Amino acid sequence: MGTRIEPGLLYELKKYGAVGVEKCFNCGNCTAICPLTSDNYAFPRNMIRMVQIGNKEQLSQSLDPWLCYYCGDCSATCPREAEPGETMMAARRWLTAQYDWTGLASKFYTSKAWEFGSMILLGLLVVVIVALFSGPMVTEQVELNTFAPIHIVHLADWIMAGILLVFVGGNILKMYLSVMQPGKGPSIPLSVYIFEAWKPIYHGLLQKQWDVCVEEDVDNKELSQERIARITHLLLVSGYGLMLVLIIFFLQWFQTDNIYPFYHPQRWLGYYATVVLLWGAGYALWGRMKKEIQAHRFSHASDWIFPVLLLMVTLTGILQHIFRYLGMPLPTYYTYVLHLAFTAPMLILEVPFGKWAHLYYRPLAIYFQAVKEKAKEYKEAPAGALASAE
Amino acid sequence: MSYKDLSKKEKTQVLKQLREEHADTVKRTQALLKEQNAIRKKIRGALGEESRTVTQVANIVDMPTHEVMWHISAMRKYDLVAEDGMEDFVDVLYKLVEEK
Amino acid sequence: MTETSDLKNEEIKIGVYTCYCGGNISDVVKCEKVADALREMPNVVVSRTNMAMCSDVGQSIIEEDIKSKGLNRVIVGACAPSLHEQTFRGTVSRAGLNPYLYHHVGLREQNSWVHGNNPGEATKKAIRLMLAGLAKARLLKPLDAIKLEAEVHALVIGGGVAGLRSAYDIARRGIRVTLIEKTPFLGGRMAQLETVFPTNNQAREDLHDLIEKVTQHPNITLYTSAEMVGYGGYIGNYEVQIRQQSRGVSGDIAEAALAACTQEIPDEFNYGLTKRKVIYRAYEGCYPSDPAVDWEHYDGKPLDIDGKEVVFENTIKTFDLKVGAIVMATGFNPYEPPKGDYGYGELPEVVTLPQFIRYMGFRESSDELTWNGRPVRDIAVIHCVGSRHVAGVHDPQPDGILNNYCSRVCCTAALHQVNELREEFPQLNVYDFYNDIRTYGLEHEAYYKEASQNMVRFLRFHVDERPEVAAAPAGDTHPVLVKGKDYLTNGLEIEAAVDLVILAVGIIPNPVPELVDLMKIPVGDDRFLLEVHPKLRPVETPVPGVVLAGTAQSPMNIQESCNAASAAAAKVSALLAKGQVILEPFVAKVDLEKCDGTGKCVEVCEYEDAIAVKTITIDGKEVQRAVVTPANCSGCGNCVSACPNKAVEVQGWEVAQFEAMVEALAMEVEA
Amino acid sequence: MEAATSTKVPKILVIATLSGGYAGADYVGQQHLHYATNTSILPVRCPSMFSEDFYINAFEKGIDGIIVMYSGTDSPYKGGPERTAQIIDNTYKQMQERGLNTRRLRLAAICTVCKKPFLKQVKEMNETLDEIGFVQDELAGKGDG
Amino acid sequence: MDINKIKADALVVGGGIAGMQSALDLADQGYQVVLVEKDPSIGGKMIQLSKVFPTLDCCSCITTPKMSAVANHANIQTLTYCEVQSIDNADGHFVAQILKKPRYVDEDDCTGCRQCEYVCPIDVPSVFDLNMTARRAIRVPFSTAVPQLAVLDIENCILCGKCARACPADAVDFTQTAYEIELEVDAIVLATGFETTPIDAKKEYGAGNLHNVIDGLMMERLLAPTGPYARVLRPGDGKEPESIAYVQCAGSRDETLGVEYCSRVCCMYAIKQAMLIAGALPMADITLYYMDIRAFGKGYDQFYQNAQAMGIEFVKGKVAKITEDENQNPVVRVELIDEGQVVERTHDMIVLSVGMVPQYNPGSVYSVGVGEYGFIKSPAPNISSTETNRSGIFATGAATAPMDIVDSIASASAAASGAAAHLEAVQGGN
Repeated sequence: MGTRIEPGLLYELKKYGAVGVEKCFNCGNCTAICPLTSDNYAFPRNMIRMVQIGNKEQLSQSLDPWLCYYCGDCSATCPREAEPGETMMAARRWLTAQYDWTGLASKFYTSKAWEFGSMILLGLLVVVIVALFSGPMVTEQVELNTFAPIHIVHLADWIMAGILLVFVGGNILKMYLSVMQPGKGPSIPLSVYIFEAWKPIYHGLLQKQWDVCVEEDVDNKELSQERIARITHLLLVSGYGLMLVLIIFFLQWFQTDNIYPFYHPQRWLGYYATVVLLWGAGYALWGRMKKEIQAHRFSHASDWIFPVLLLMVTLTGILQHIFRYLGMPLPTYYTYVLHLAFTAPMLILEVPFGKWAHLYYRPLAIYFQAVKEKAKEYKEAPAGALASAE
Repeated sequence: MSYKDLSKKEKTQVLKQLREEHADTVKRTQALLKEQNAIRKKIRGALGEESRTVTQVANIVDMPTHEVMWHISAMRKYDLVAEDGMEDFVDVLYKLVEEK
Repeated sequence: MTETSDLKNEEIKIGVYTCYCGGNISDVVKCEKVADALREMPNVVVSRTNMAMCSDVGQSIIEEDIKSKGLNRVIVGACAPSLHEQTFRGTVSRAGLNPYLYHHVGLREQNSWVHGNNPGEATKKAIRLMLAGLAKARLLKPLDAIKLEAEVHALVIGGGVAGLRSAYDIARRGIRVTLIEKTPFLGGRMAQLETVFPTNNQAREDLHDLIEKVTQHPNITLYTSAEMVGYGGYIGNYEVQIRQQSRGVSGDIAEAALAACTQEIPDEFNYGLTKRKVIYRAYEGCYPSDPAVDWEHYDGKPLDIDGKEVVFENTIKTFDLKVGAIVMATGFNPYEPPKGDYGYGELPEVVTLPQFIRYMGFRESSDELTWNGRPVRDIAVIHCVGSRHVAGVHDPQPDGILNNYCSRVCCTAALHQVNELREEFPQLNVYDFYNDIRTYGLEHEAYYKEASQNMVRFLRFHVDERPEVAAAPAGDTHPVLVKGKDYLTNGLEIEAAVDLVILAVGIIPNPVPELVDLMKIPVGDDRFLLEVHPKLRPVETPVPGVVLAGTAQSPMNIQESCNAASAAAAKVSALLAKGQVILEPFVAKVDLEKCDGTGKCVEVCEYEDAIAVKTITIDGKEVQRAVVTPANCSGCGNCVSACPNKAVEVQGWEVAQFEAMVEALAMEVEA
Repeated sequence: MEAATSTKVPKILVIATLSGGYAGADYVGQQHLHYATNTSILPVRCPSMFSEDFYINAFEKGIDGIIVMYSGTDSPYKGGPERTAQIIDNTYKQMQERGLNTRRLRLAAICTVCKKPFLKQVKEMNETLDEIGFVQDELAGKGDG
Repeated sequence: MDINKIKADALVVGGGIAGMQSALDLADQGYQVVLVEKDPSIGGKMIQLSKVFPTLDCCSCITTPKMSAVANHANIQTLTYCEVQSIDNADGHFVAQILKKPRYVDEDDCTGCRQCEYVCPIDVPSVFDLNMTARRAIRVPFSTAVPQLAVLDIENCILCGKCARACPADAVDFTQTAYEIELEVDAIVLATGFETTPIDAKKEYGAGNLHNVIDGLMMERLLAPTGPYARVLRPGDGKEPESIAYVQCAGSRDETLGVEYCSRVCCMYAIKQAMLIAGALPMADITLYYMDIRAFGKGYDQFYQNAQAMGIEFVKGKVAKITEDENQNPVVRVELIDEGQVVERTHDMIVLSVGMVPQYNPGSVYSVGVGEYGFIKSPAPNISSTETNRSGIFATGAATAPMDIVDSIASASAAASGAAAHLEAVQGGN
């Protein structure tokens, strides 16, 4: 029996921001122009086709949207302006919603009210919590740790981290289940998973796949834009990583009323992370406003929320830092509260369900893809040959 | 009065005047002619000894093959070179045509 | 006559030209060898070759040779005589030579193109054919074309858009036109359409503008319910017979008759989806607006009109017309799939596109699309039904012919319809099964794109794996399943569950066997009427003065039909505007010295007053001799073989010339 | 000259009507189909102009086979096809009298797009001639006898 | 400045196949026609072609007789190397100012012997051969040119005077200047034709820098018996190609190029060329990469089926990118849609099936309406496709939309029909 065409998926994907996917006339230009297309996977047309004929099952198993880096060549050269790149982005959002066991992601992507509302609510909740649990505001001098005692903040941090872990862990588990389909098909030995485990870390940290998108021709303006995007992503990853480590593990050291000397590494690490995040947020926002490169021509609400949150988190952090150094107690406290009010939605909502999620889904997708390919090799190669190769 | 009815002196005069009117063109085309003659001389030299393919000529005269192709096709058109069989079944050999 | 006798004494000087035909001939035949062989022959003064003899350069060479070398015969070996014999007759004529001292030898269609597999023999054959040509050329005589008064009057057969357009254009040039339409109403197939691409105008509005112009033009006489039943004569002077059936009802009782009529038959205007009365109007606003009786189906029973019993009588009128030219605008029929093909005729949910267009035309508008009382949510469209058939995959039609051609209009028409549907019913899902989407025109691709934007799902089948239409198993959400492999998804087996299947059927010519038979118009492999050459004489048939307009010739959309119709009008105007036609002088000629008036020739001649034995005076003596009336002679040559004295010849086609040619062909040649 | 005759090919003459067989032969050409090169086609308005002796003469000149491709019922000439058929019939009789194999002469109705019938006719005539040999031999044989 | 005045019934602008057919159809009806052509010879794009689909007739066998008929027709006056500068409405007539460009060759004296061409020292790229070979500054445009007259291109001339000295007819005339001709007519037919989409328009296809990537018109020249190399060779290095690929829709149906429409002829000309190459190079592999094969006309689909039967490979998939390997062999990257696989395939030569764009913007001179893509638009495209929004001005052929020769000829005759009816109306019978 044939696969029945389900017309609804196309409409659904459009809700997730797939502009133009219906215009595709399946010429295959996008797939052939894509520098990442290989013998093992060919996108984006494959994705588009899943959407057009409504093959939900196959779409939900697909890793392709994560493997796309949106260099924009597909959309820029599409003869029908069907924006294949945007379909990949929409599929990413759709998959994020599929992996999400809470159902929140789907609400976020398809309803602006839900998305903005929940962010604002959570922000307000933080303000309320701070108002309920904060210490006295010392006005003579800046005493942030009196206003927000470090052990409470740290505890809150850990709670947040816990929630985050539950969310993210759940998502990853669901991703694993839908992508790898354990129990169905030939089983993949654990050794393969272990053998390929370096890949997500390597790619996650170094964003190596970007290099495939960046072509040799440096004279070309648009291609050098890809290089900028690649560097930005690399920097951002280092920025997030640094900040995360500082906040989760070294908050005591990081959030302190002591003013360290200028050359102190605490300040340098903080400044580095701040600058990098500011650049990343600014790059995304500025780019999306100017719409000069292909990847920035269309922006879904979630594309805005992520850099805006990031920008606000960073800006409030900087302001708070400045006020503290200037010795202005009240502005320091208020900006601190604001900072928390932006940080909490960022961590609890944006990271697991928002656009941020691709930072962990992508390396995982590379991982799962590698595992699949390896498993296929195992299956295809004669047993002896592989053993001797190892 | 058309050109053929003019005296030799007048004809020279008309040409001179035209050359002045089209000074830029003449300057450009004369430079082009000079370059073209130099290239043709080299190509003729390369074809002087034996019949050669475009690629062989290009190696000798140190020019891109497509440019040599253009010149040889032009020379073929005006009966200055002619085809002289094939090499390896895919590459046309050209030879010089004796000047009449 | 003096010219002829002059030539008898003159030395025969022949110019022989062998054309490369831009490679068409020279790729196979060694033209230089042919020229060399001919050069050696007696009477040949010059033998040349050229890349294209028919070009201005080539023709100039001949003219120059005639003038400078005193040639008095010319032969050219080139493409088929039907293509360029006239061209070269013009050439020699410009150089002052009688055009009939030219002979054309076909070296392409009957040599290089059929012997590409044997170049050596092809060259030999070319020499043989040229030698035969040379043999004929030696015996050519100068002839004078026959000039005849032409009837400045054209007959247009067919009252669809092409016929109307053609009639209007001819009439505007001051030529009288008679337009005959077989049915009681004008408009043809175009009247059955609703909105049309690429303007999205209402078809009947555009059509009625044209009908109004035609019916009001003083040069046009219109007969509906009329057919051509007799045909004779020749270009400029055709004698045709028209048979017209009566409308049956008229003026004051028309509406009452229409109201009183109860006998119903399937309505062909709606392709049988509805019924109509046997006294009927084709559609609201049709022309003529009077109803007509459908004599074929009318049962002859009296109707009660205003208390009177009325029986309608078909008084058939037959009359003769003299016309100078005839335009064939006999149109097309939509292809009707055989019962069971794609479920057609078996599943009530399967319709053809023309049927569906009619359905959309007559259905009462509502917010929901329904079919057979069921709401329609999902529709499948299948392309190339009846078109692009491939041997081994599709069965030939009942007449043994395979519909291997593309019907040209169905892709855009189907997508146009789908777009309209989606605009009216945005909740509809449409699945489009195609092989190639052929939205070829400037504004047609936009319909394809619009269909995509309208969320139409395109599914591509391979021509040898056609989709299958079947009733869905009980309990399914939809009544019909369309299944097939989708080659946009790597050949994935897919199925679409639908409420309605629309078959984008192709175009087949409206069969006119009686006319083809009468007029001897050739019909192509695809059943469409055949033009002489698609580029050189695209609307002309080999029958002089008979031209083609519109879909009688090939599938066309409205724009293309109208262009072809106007082109046909241009040919008719060029032919008749001068009021005179020039006929070839290929008619019988009697050698009065040989003739002794046996009358055998008259016995075999079937043309009235073409040849007769008359009493004439020769050298003061009254004798019985056969006399030809050139205007009535067809030049068939029946009389030639019948004459015991060999006193009759067909000018330009003399037996002696053939004998010389046969002799040449029988010789062995070297090459 | 045994060698010469063995390489010799029989010659086929096709008399084809402009409105039928000749146009059909052009159509075969347009389709780039192949047939034997020993076939030469002469256009004629209607073969009814040829009397019986035309065909006999042609055989005597060395034509081995003749196919008359007329237009049959499609002929634009009234009475032409009937007369042609009658003449061909008469010719058969004369051929028999002269000891000529009547299979050397064929009458076939070929239309403007009859590509298959055209090719079939040419092919069959070639097969016939392969079987019955050259007309010269036949005429010579008769003469000897 | 000379002022010539001509009075005629109709002006036909453009001497390509459509213009010629319109002129012939008008002239055959007894009207006096002036045909204006901007180039030194009539013939248009069609005369550049090799053979034509679906009959595979040699193209000059169709074109050159028409050119000759135009040149020899008693009712047609042909003005080559002329451009219409302006059109005025005067008393219901049109008055056209026509600029006659100087040929620098006396039209009455020149015999077209080409001796001037042979002595001319300077070679410049031949536009007629798509720059694949050279022409001289003075030359007869091509072997079948009508009129068969030399023309001197002053922009590329070094003014050495050699041609004048070589001319046996003393026809070279350096004193010629441009002059205007005033033409009064009652009807105008615009047959201004098309251009092909530029070969360098798409950077993914090498932006015109890959020497063994050519366009359809270049292949026409290579296949033409009078072509630049007299055989099919790679322009990049003169080698005979063994594997040739066609990239369809290389200038049509592509919104990134601003050409959304289908150019209508490219499928058929590619199939035709493929068949001709199969004849010229029997060992060559020929592949066509296409999106949809649009063989829609009479006999076209049968032609396509024949090509498939001949072994020409048809591959569904739009070529995304063309690069070059170290041997100047072009490499295509394409998704094979039927299999869903992306492949890179190396060919010896690639032909871009470029599309059709308008040649000329008629707005400023003729004030006729054009559509979105610059083609002349009829107010009633279905019923009267050759009319324009100006009474008495008609448009035909590829000036109105991309179309093939068959459709152009029908359209040309239709325009003639319209123009004749207009003349009949304004002149009240002739």
